[in-house]
Amino acid sequence: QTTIKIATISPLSGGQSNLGTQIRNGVQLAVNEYAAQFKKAGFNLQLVPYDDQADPATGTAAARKIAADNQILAVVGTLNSGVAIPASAALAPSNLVMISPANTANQVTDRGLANMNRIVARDDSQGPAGANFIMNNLKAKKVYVLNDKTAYGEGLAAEVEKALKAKGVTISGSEGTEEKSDFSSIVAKIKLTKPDAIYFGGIYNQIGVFIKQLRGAGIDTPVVGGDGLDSSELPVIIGKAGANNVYYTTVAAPLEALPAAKTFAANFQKTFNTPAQGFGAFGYDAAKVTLQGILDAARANGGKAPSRKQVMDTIRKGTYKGLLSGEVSFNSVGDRKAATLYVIKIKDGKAALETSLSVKPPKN
Amino acid sequence: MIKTTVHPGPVTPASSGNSILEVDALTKEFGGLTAVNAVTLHVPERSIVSVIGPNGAGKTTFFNMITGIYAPTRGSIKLAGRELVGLRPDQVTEAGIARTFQNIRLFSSMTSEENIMVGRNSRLKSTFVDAVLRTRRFHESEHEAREAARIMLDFVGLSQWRNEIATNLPYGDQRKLEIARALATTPKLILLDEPAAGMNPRETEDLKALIRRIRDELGVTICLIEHDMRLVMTLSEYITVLDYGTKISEGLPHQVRNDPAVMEAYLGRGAAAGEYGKEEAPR
Amino acid sequence: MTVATPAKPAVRRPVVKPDRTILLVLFFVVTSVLLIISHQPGMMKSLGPFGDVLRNKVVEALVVSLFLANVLFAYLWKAANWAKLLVGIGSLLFVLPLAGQTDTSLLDLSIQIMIFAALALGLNIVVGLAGLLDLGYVAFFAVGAYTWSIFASPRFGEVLKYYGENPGATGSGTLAIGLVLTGVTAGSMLYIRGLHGRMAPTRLSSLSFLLAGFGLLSGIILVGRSILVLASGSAAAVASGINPGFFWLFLALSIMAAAIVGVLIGLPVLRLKGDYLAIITLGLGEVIRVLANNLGLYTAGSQGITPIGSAPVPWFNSLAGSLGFRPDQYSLLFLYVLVLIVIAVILLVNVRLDKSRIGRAWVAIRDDEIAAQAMGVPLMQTKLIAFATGASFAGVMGMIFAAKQTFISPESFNLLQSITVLSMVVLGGMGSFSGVILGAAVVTLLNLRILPGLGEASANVPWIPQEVNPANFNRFIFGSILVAMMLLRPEGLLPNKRVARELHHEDDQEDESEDGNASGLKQGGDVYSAGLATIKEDDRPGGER
Amino acid sequence: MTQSTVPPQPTAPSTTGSAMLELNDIHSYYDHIHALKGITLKAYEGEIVALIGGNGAGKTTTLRTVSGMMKPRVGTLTYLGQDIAGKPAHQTMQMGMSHVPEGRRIFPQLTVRENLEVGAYTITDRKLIEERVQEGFAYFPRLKERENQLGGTMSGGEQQMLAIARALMVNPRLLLLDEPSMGLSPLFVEAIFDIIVKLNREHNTTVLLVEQNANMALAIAHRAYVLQTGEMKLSGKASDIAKDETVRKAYLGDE
Amino acid sequence: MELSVLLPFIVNVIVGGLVLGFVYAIIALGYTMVYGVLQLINFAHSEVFITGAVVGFEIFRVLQDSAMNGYLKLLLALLAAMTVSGLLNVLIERLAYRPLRGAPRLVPLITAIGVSLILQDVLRFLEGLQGRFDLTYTLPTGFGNKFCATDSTCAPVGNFLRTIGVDVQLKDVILVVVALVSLLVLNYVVNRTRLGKAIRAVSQDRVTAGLMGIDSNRMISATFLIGGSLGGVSGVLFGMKFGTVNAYSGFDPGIIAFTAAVLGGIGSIPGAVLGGLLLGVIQNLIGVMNIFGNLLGFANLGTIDASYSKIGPFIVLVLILIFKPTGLLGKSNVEKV
Ligand SMILES: Nc1ncnc2c1ncn2[C@@H]1O[C@H](COP(=O)(O)OP(=O)(O)OP(=O)(O)O)[C@@H](O)[C@H]1O
Ligand SMILES: Nc1ncnc2c1ncn2[C@@H]1O[C@H](COP(=O)(O)OP(=O)(O)OP(=O)(O)O)[C@@H](O)[C@H]1O
Ligand SMILES: CC(C)C[C@H](N)C(=O)O
Ligand SMILES: [Mg+2]
Ligand SMILES: [Mg+2]
Repeated sequence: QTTIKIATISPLSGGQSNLGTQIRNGVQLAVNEYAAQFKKAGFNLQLVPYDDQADPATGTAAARKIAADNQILAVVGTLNSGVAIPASAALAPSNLVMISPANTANQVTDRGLANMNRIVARDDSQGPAGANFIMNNLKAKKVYVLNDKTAYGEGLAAEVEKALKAKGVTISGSEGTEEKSDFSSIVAKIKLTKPDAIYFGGIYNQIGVFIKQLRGAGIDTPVVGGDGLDSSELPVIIGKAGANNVYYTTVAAPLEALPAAKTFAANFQKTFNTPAQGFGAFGYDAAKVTLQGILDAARANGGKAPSRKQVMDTIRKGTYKGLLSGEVSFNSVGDRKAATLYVIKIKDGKAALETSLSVKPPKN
Repeated sequence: MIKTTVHPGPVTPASSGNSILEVDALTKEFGGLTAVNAVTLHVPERSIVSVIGPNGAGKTTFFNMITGIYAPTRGSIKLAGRELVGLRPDQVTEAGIARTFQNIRLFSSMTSEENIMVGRNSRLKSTFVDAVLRTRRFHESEHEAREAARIMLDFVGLSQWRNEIATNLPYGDQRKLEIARALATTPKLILLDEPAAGMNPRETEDLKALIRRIRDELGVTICLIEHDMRLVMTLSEYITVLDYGTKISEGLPHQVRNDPAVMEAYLGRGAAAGEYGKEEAPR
Repeated sequence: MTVATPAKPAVRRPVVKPDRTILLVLFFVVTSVLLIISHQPGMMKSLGPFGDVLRNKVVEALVVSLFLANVLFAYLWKAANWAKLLVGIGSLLFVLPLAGQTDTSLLDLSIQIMIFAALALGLNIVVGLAGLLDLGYVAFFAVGAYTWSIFASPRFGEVLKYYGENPGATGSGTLAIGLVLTGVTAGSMLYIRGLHGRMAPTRLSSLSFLLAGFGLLSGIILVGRSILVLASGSAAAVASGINPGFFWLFLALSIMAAAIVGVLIGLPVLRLKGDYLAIITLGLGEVIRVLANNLGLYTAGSQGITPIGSAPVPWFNSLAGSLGFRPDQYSLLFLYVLVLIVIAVILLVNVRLDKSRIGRAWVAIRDDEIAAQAMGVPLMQTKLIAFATGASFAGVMGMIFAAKQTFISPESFNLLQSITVLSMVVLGGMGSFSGVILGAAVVTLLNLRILPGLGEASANVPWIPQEVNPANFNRFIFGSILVAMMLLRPEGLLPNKRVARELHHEDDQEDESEDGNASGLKQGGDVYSAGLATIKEDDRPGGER
Repeated sequence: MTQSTVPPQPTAPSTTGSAMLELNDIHSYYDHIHALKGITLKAYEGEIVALIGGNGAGKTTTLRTVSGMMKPRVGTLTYLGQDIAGKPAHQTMQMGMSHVPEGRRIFPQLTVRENLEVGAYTITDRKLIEERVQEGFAYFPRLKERENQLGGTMSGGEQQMLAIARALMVNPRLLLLDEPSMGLSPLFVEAIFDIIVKLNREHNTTVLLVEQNANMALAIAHRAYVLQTGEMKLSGKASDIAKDETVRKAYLGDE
Repeated sequence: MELSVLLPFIVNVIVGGLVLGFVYAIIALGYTMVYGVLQLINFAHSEVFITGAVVGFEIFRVLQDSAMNGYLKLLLALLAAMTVSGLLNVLIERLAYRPLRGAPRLVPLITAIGVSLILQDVLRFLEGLQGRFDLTYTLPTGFGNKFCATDSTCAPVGNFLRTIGVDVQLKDVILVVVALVSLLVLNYVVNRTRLGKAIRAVSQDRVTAGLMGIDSNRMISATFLIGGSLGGVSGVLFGMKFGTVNAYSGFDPGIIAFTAAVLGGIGSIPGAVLGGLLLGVIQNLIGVMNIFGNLLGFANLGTIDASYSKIGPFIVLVLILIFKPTGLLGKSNVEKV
């Protein structure tokens, strides 16, 4: 029996370990599911998780280590675009494919690396989608745009701002903040400028606190965000009373809405004793794409373990069905050909699907 | 050896008329307290002068101003005609004044030798680049510093402590080491703050000889603070007495010793005999 | 009864080290073989169960660590010089690159270790020798990294484009004005400085010095701006960065840039003592990171700069090629060799400075600033030299780091990095060069090999639940190791003799840990100066008014 | 030539029976420095015992060992019948000792008054503390003048006064004085010796006195020990020691 | 924008900064206390105070449905948090710092960082065990997001606040009151009591303190107990104000708080408070700088936005320390030369 490994790179310790662990766990679940199938094909399937601590340098070092382990045929990761960019570059020379369950920044695939793919939408579709929602559904004329000063949050917010400006919407404020606890000065500014809507590019654990304080200050302005808000913790942080009028764009439908996701969520809960969240599902999907791709490549290779390049090429060419987030196939640079963006609305602490729209990457 | 390597010039006994240090109307105020009040002092070249006075009279503060550690409130300090007020302590040292401290301040992680080498630092010619490139100048400098340390250790009689950590030395020897370190800067004038504190009469005698040699052999002018009257009276050529920051008397030892104001404020009655036992009952 | 003579210190008998030449060579051979085998999948397969053991990630991490220990032992053990040389050069120049041929991550790891070693050596000057606690050291690393990255990436083209589109009122006239301003102010600053050397500074002269400084700054800004505007025409030509041949020039420039930033940061803050300095450097480190995050035009902000070029060295590449390296490994191999040379130079500079007038001055101000000053050591200048020297090491390594990563973003330069470097210094042994290098190696190995290795090895062990998988507890494990090492060897792994001398933990001197108060007997514990200014502000040394 | 400030006590304290403080073959080390090489010493209740010796003889080390600042490596150390070897200073101090350390060791950031109050840490009676503070002020009027000045800004001699006054706050049974006259002007040197004698007479305080000013120390002491490079060279009645030729030569500066 | 809008805005920004400042101040005191006696920047303090927040949270959660008076719940939470954080701090000192007495000062500093990392993961693990990551405060019934200006619970203050146009929440008022009380108590203990004097003596010279009969180890433990308890209080207040804490959320405010302590003059209690307040206000003012920049037409100011508020405190620190090298209220070391 030949051992085949896949690796994950995600933050397992540090402030974003919650999401990073979700990814790892989602992948683990898929690996568990596929183990039997691999066994039948004569392979012993294993997962090796790596911790990148959300730090580019650590992530790159992990990537180089992974590249050195010839049994690893594919990588699922990362959480942060800022890590994905250098990490995928480090993997590229050894033709090691990387499938991202979370990275939305344009640059991730814009560099045209043969090994970098993602199953999530890009920020240049997520951004305009958010912007359109703000204009069309929320009918906002004046928007306050915030970001978290990370590669992801700032990039996304910039896309939103660009789209809004193009449509003549007033930007009453645009700024970034790394603050995690105290948003009083921003809240005061919002109170002063009275926007019709607020867009915040960032991650739920920061934005949640912000919304909590915003609502606490008696401001009910709608808050819109991107996939970073896709976490069941968000309404908990905001608190029942304030968890209203919050929207976000994301690429996975709410888990409750999908029958497939139901079993996934139950399995997840059973295996890891924590509820599954968006990125758990993304990780799971990405892993399924990966594993399916490896199996396909192995089949094409006459049942023998495929080379990394074969896996890389197979995955880029393949089409994968039956995933939680629908069908996956990649364009020439590794963007998901047709992704669905969902707009979720949080009302009374409950997330519910508001609208959905199909988006395409700029290249095909 | 000493004269040629470390200290330039031949040495003649003291008593030349020119003042090397001229302090004029020097004043230091701490908040409401005037620690030193318009003190004027001229120190002749190659002389040994003393500043004495009761505890808290302002002697150490006076030294601290001369060496640039405290900025004077008013007044002027001239070394060989050059104004020192406003210079940093290291510039004062470079100008030619070295000192020891009332509370010994040796470099605690260095050996005796290294302590002295630091004293020599400001006279060395080698630069950062020399050190990195190990130029000839660097080697010369290092040699000079080491040689200075050796000579100074010999001079004060501490050769056997060369490689011992300075702060492990006995108290009295630490004082001597401080003197050696100060001498390594090739000063024109050295200020000694209570050099005999912590020494027994026998050791004080040795110290006295050492101080004389510093002046005679090295040609360094000496200004010292001391409470040991035996030392002061036999060693000094000139004495200034401070009390409450003000100069209350000055002159030759026997003049000062017999000045009633000094006796009253400082010496006590029995001091006139040069000894400090006393007959009168405790107050 | 005789006249008392001072007690002679008891002579410590020198420990006679056994000659370990044979052991060293043996160790070298064994670890080299292990290293090469464990990175040769083909060979491992043929080894059967032994191969499986080697494949275990923890074992692998240990093999790498043991192999690197070669260098350490070659340094520490008493052995014939040929053996030391053989082991040192052999492992760094032959075995490691050889193993790196099949496992590029080894090269990456070694480069990372040496980068951190250089950082630790630089910080060691500042903290270990001069006793200035700097918690924002990574700022200089960032400066070096950005100095190269901005020019060697598409950023430079973007900047030129921006200035081409927004020239403002800038033109060749501005350049002329700027040049004149720069010249005049620089001249007058030099003049005033010379004056201050001869006479005490007055309020007026200090003020005009400051004024000239501002003039100089604006002059430089004007010149810079007009050059950018005038050069904006060639934006397209540098769309993917300047000619990589400038790499060598920038090696010097990054050193200078970091040193200048070091001086600029140092000037206002070096008058502060101890922890005032610590927190303020921490803050300024953050300031630099936040600036990098906000000055999007130059640094691309949080998006980061990529791709960053590296030096073109055709001859090296063909050499590497003929040695069997793959083209994608050339650049890393080149950087490996470069970093090896740079660290050798840095180490040399360190050792030479330490045993010089400047090194003594650093230790003197660490021990007692007032006494040092009274012995003629100029405080500010000495501290600034320490700061600038330390900074320049970080600067050059920052540049190499950027070239290696091909991507940098402000996230890589956060506070945690500064703290990590500091922990390397302390862990290895403050003030000891071999110590801090070892500290850097240990911490880097821990973070990049051993902890991930633990995570990997345990990931597929069924009885270890995911929640307590070591991969999730990197901080816990790292923290525990830090604490344990500090408790077991407070003087560091390879202590500096001076520090060790101060750390006399003898039972006779009442051990504080038990019951007493006495460790302050000799107040030598302080390795950086106390947190409080020594003199009342109104009594500041005359010259600093 | 050695004129004592005060005539010797009419009745010297008894030196038979059990001593208040007893050091037996004490060895103390600083790291590798063997500072005390078997010191044996006794002090009886009500005695003034002088300890003299050259630089680095081990006088300070002896006092530190007694007060518990250091642990002896070898030897026995009893105080009031209790073995106190290795007891930390804060415990021995609570047994009625008081130590004026070498180098004064004033708390620089506490005011003069606070320094005195901390000296009375083992006393809880506020009134008594105040009484003692006033007593200290009476000994050293300069301290009263500077009641609210920070200890660290006092002049060397002023700090020495403060250190002595601080040690007297608890009215100790055993007073360890390490060069109390160091840095004091002649007038105050006299005053200090007066105080020592007064304490000894009026409160029956036992005093272990280390002094470089050996003439005066021997004049007020009952007995004396001479230390040399960590060893006890001589002991006996203070007046006899003061007459000893070698002692005079070695420590008293006679030629 | 007219003045009638701008004035309350600016007042509110400042008041918000002051409230924030009180949080910083009380965290800062935990650092200052320990710094004072050991000259150690206790990096683990940030986790100690987060532990306090977690304990407070658990108390609130347990009492969620009880009919107990809200203030009583708060009091219980404070007491529990003080106890746990205080003891944790003492334990840390005992195990990690005490064996290092007399080592170079950076050694315990690194140890403190190690302890900080350990505690972060432990806290995260404990949170993870409950299947959650971010702890969210449920405020005791009675004072959720009530505004003083509109709510009757704080009528007397409310009237006053309304007239000056300030819009604080009841919990802010509670926060300030609790913080002030702790500060006053601490100030009394340190400056007026025998314990306080002994602690200060130990902080200046442990050996000599021993000669005064002071057991320095006990005093150091006492200091860690006090510092830890303050950490507990600040944790509860922090959680109450911001609503969310997780294992890592102590780090950033911890650094700012220590900066506040330095700014005020390390070791000085009123200094820490002053520093905290100043930094709170400055942080908030820098956060709204762009509003003024835009209003007044200074394009450059307009780019100074919330992303700079993190470094505002440091820049202020540099500026102030240049002119006052020992902090605003710091005593200079008065070592006599
Ligand atoms: N920084 C300061 N702040 C306030 N007062 C001070 C300061 N420095 C010194 N003093 C006071 O100034 C006076 C002079 O002190 P100085 O140290 O000069 O005395 P001195 O003559 O050297 O005394 P001694 O012989 O005791 O050493 C003293 O009363 C002292 O308390
Ligand atoms: N803190 C210390 N560390 C190391 N060695 C010390 C220390 N203090 C004293 N010594 C050494 O111990 C020996 C005894 O010193 P001690 O201070 O007891 O002598 P002393 O009789 O008090 O001398 P002095 O008259 O100079 O005060 C000396 O050799 C000295 O070098
Ligand atoms: C956690 C996420 C929101 C990640 C984000 N999409 C990124 O690319 O970095
Ligand atoms: Mg004095
Ligand atoms: Mg002594």
